Amino acid sequence: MTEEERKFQAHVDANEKVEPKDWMPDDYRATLIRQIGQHAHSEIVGQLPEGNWITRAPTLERKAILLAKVQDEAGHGLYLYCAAETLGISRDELTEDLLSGKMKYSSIFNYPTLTWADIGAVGWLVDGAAIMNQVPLQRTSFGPYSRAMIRICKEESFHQRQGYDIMMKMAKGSEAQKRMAQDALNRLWFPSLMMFGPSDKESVHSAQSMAWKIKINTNDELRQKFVDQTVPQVEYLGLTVPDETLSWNEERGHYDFAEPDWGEFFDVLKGNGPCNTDRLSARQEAWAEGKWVRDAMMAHARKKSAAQVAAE
Amino acid sequence: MTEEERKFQAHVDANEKVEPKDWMPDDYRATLIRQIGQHAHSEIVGQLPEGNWITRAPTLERKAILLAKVQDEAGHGLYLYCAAETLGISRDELTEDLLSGKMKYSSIFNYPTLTWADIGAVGWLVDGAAIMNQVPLQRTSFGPYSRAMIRICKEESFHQRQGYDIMMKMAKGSEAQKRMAQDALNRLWFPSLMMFGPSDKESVHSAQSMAWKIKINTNDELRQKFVDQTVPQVEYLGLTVPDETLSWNEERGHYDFAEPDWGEFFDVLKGNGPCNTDRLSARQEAWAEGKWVRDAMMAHARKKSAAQVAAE
Amino acid sequence: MSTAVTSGDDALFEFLCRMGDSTLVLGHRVSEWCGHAPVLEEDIALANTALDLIGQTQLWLGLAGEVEGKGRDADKLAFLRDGWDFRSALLTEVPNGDFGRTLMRQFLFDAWHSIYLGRLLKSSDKRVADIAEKASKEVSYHLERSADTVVALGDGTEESHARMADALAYLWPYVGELFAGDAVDAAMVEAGVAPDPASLREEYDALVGRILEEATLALPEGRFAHKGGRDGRMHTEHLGHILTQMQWLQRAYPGCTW
Amino acid sequence: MSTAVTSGDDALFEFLCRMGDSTLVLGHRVSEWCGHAPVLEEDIALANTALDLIGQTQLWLGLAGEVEGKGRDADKLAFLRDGWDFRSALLTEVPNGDFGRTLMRQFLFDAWHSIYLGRLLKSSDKRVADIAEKASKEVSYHLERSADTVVALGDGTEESHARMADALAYLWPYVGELFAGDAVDAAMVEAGVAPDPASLREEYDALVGRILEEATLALPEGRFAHKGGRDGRMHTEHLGHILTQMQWLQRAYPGCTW
Repeated sequence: MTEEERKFQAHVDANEKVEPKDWMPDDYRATLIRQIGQHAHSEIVGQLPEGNWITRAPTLERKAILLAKVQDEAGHGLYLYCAAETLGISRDELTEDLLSGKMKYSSIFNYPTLTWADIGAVGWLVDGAAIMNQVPLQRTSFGPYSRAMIRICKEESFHQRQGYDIMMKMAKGSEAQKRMAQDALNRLWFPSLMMFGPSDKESVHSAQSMAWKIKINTNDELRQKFVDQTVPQVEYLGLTVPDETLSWNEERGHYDFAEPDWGEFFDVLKGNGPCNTDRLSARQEAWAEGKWVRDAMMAHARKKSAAQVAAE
Repeated sequence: MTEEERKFQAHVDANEKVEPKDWMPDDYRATLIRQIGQHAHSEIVGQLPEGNWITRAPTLERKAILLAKVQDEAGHGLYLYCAAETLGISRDELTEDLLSGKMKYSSIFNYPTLTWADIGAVGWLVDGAAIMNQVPLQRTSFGPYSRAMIRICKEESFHQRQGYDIMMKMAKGSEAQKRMAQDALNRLWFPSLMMFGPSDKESVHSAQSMAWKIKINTNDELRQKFVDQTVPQVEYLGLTVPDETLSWNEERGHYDFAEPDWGEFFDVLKGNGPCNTDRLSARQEAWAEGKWVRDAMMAHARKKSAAQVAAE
Repeated sequence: MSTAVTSGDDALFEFLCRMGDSTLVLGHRVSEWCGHAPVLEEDIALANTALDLIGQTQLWLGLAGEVEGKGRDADKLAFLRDGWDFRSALLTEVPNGDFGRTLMRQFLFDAWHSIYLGRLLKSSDKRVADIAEKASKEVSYHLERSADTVVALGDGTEESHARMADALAYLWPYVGELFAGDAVDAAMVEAGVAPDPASLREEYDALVGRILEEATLALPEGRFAHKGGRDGRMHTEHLGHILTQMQWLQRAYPGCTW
Repeated sequence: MSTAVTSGDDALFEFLCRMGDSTLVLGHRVSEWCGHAPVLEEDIALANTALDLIGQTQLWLGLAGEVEGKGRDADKLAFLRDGWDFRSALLTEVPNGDFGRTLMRQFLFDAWHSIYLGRLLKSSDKRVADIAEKASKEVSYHLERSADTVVALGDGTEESHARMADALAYLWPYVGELFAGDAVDAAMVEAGVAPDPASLREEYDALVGRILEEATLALPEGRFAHKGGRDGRMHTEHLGHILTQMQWLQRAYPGCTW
C-alpha cells in the first residue's frame, strides 16, 4: 500500500465519505463506476417489464400508481447517472456501454411480466430484494452514491408496499386472482433470490469491496435476510413459497431454503434469459430512433446561446 | 369519326368484345386504364378496413371467413391489374400512381370500421353496391375486363351473403348487438349510396363511356336499384334506414330517398375523409418497407436464371 | 350517434365524459412511451404528463358517474364502455408516431386544454371549477414543456424541422373538432358550466401561432376538421385498439377488486 | 405451471391444445400482415396461410373440447382462456418483425409442422390422424412456399441476406422448444397418439440445414432454447398482447351469438 492508499483506507475506516475531488485508488473508481452504472442501467431497463402493464392496468388508480413508480425509476436512473458522472464518465458513455452489452443491468429484468400479479410481485419481491441490497449502501463510502441511495431507498420502500398491496388484493380476491398471485410468486421467487448474486464466501473481489465500504454485507447475509423477511409475508398472503425444502431452523434462528438454479443465473447473465434480446433491443431502438431528437435539441440550444451571446 | 373509329364502334355496338391486340381509340384505352386501375386499387385498399377486424373477429369461423374474403379481394386486385396490363401499363406504374395520389380508389374505404357490425355492413352494403355496379360490367366491351368481372361477381355475391349473415346475427342478437347493427347502418348507408357516384344526367363523359359499353347503366339507375333491393333487407333485419324521407312511391314503383351529402363526397374525394391519410400511408409504408423484399426476389430470380443458362 | 340530450344532467354527463375521455385516451397514448423515449428526461416528463392526465380522468369521470347517478364510478366508465360511448376528441386517439408527432399532438392539445380549463375556473358548477383549478396548474406546466420542445425540434436541425412540419400537417385536421360546438356545448354555455368552444379559437390560434413561429413552422391554412369524437358519432379506428388493451383485464375478470 | 397430468385424457387435451394454440397464435400473427405485404402475391399467400392455420385450430381445439368434456368448444377455448392456459410454442408468439423475419419464422415452424404432422398420420387416435391428414396437405404447401421465399431472400441481395441472417439469429433460440418432450409427450408416445418430439430433431436439422444452405445462410450452432410455451409455464410477454386483441369482443360481450 502506498501512503495515499493508506490514508484513503483510514479515511474510509473512520466512516468518512469520499468525495469526487478526493484522491481515490483507480480500482475503487472503476469498481464504483461499474456498480453505480449497472445500478443506473437496471433502473432504466427496469421500466420495461413494468411499462408492459401500464396500458393494461386494471383500474385508474393502479395505472396512476404504476406510472408514478416507473417515473420514479427513471428518476433513480438519473440520480445514479449523475453520481457516476462525478467519477469522470458521461451518461452517454455509460449508455453506449449498456447498449453494446459491455455493461450489464440486473438480470431480474430479463424475466417477463405475464399477468397483473407480476406487477405486484415485482414491487414486493424485486423492489424488496433491491431495498435489502440498497439500505446498507446508504452508508457506502462514496458520498454521491450514498446520498443517491438515501433518496432512492425512501421511494423504493414505498414501491414495495404498493407491490405488496397488489398481491394482497389478488391473494384475497377471486379464485383466478389467487391463482395469478401464486403463479407470479412461483415464477419470481428464485429469480428474486438470485438478485443477491452467487455466494461470495470465497471472492477476493468482494473482500476488497467490503474493505472499501462499497459493499457492506455478503450476498448470503442479504439473501438470508430477504428470505427471513419474506416468508412470513408469503404466509400472511396465504400463498406457498415454491420451495419444498423451506423450513424454519430453530437453531440458526433463520429459514433454511433451497439455492436458486445458478446454472440459470449464469445463462441469463450470458444473454439467454427469456427477455434479454427484447429488453436490450427495446433500449437500442429507443436510442437510435431518438437520435434526431437529441441532435435537434442540441442544435437548438447552440443557436439559442449564440443568439444570447450576440445580444449581449 | 375516322374509319377506324367507325369500325370500332360498330364492333362494340354488335356486342363483340374488344381484345388487347385490337385497334382501339386512345380515349377508350385511357378511360379503361383509369377505370380498371381504380377498381384494382379499391380491392387493395379495401383490404385495410376489413383487415382491421381480422385479429378481433369474434369466433374462429368468422375469422376464417373474413380472412378468405380479404384474400379474395387481393385476388380480385390481381385479376384487375392483369386486365389493365393488357392495355399497356404495368402493375408497378399503376401502384406508383396510387401511392402518389394521382389515381384514386373507391372513397368508401376512407370510412372507418368501428365495430364488428361494420364488417357485416361492409359485406352487405358495400359489396352489395359494388355488385350492383359490377354485374352489368360483365357485359362490358373490353374482353379481359369483362372476363375479370364475371369471376369477381361470383365471389362478391358470396361475400355479400356473408355480410348479411353477420348483420342478421347482430340484429337478432343481444341489445348491444342490435345497437351495433343499427349504428353501422347509420354510418354506412349514405356512403354506400355515394358509391354509385353523383348523378350523371348531364355528363358528356358518361355518355361516351356508355356508347363504348365501358359503362352500362347511369349512376342514378344503379343507385335506385340498390335502394330498392336494400330497403326490404333492412326491414327484414328489423333495422331502420337513417333517412326520414324514405318512402315507397307507388307511382314510380320505386323508393323515394334522400340524396347523400355530395359536399361530403367531394371532401372525401379531395382527401378529407376520416381515413384517407391513414389508408394511403399504410399502402405507402407497405410499399416502401417491402422494397428490399422485391429487390431481393428479383436478384434471386436473375441469379437462378443465369445459373440455368450456364447449365444449358 | 350521440345520445339524445334530454336534460341538463344528461348534457353535464356528456360534457364531463368529453373532458375525462380525452384525458384518459391521451394519457394512455402518452404512457405507451414508457421506457422508449429519446432521452431519460423525456421518459420522466412523459410519464409525468400521463400521470397527470390519468389523475384528471379520475376526477372528471368520477364526477360524471356521480352526475349520472347509476352507480358507475370512474373505473366503470373507463373500463366498461365500448368505443361508441367514449367522447374523446379524435386528436387524442391518433397513434403516437415518432417523438415529434407525440410532442406536437401534446402541444396542440395542451394549448386548447389550458385555455379551456382557464374558462372552467369560472364555471357555475363548483365541482367543475374545483377540478379545473387542480388540472390547470398541471396543464400549464405541460404546455410550457410541450411548447418548449416543439420550438426546439422545429428550430433544431433540418431533419427535425421536416419531421415537425409533417407532424403538424398530419395533426392539424384533428384540431378543429376541439372548437366545434353542439347541443351539449350550448346547454353548458346556458348553464354557465362551460364556455362556447368556438369562442376560444382566436386565443388558441394566437397562442399556437406564436409558438409555431418561434419553432419556424407555419400555422397551416386549411380549416378542414375531422369530427365525431366529442359526440361519439364516428371515432377513429385507433380507439378500438386502445380499448382492447386498456379494458382487457376488467373485461376478462369482471367484478374483481384490484 | 403446467396442469398436473393425471389421466390419459388430460394428456390428450394438453397435446391437442399444444397443436391448436400454436396454429391459432401463428395464424393470428400472420393475419396481422393483411394489406401490408411487400407485394400482392404475398398478401394473398399470407392470408391463405393464416386461413389454413385458423382452420386447423378449429379442428384441434374442437377435438380438445370434446376430449375435455366440459362443454367448451373451440371458440370457448380460443377466446376465453387467459395466456397461462395457452400451450402455444413460443416461436409462434414472437412479433412479426419485418417480412423476412415473418417468413423465416414461418419456415422454421412449417418444417417442424410438416414432419410432426407426417408422424401423426399414423396416430393410434383416428381423430388425430384425420386432422393430421387434412392439415399435412396444407402444410406441405406452406413449407414449399416459405422455404422458397427463405431461399430467395437469403440468396437475394446483400441487404436481404443480412436481414435473413438477423431473423434466423433472433428466432433460432425459439426452435428448441419444439423438440423438448415432457410428461405429456411421454404419455402421447405411450398411447401411440404422437411421436417423441426429440425423435424428429435429426430430420428437422437435415431439412432446415438443406434449405438454409441453399439460402446461403448458416445453421446456427447454439442449442440454447427458450422454453415455457408448450407447457404454459412461462409464455412470452407478447402473448398477452395478442390476447387483448383476439379476445376483446368475446370478453366485452359475453354469451352472444356472432
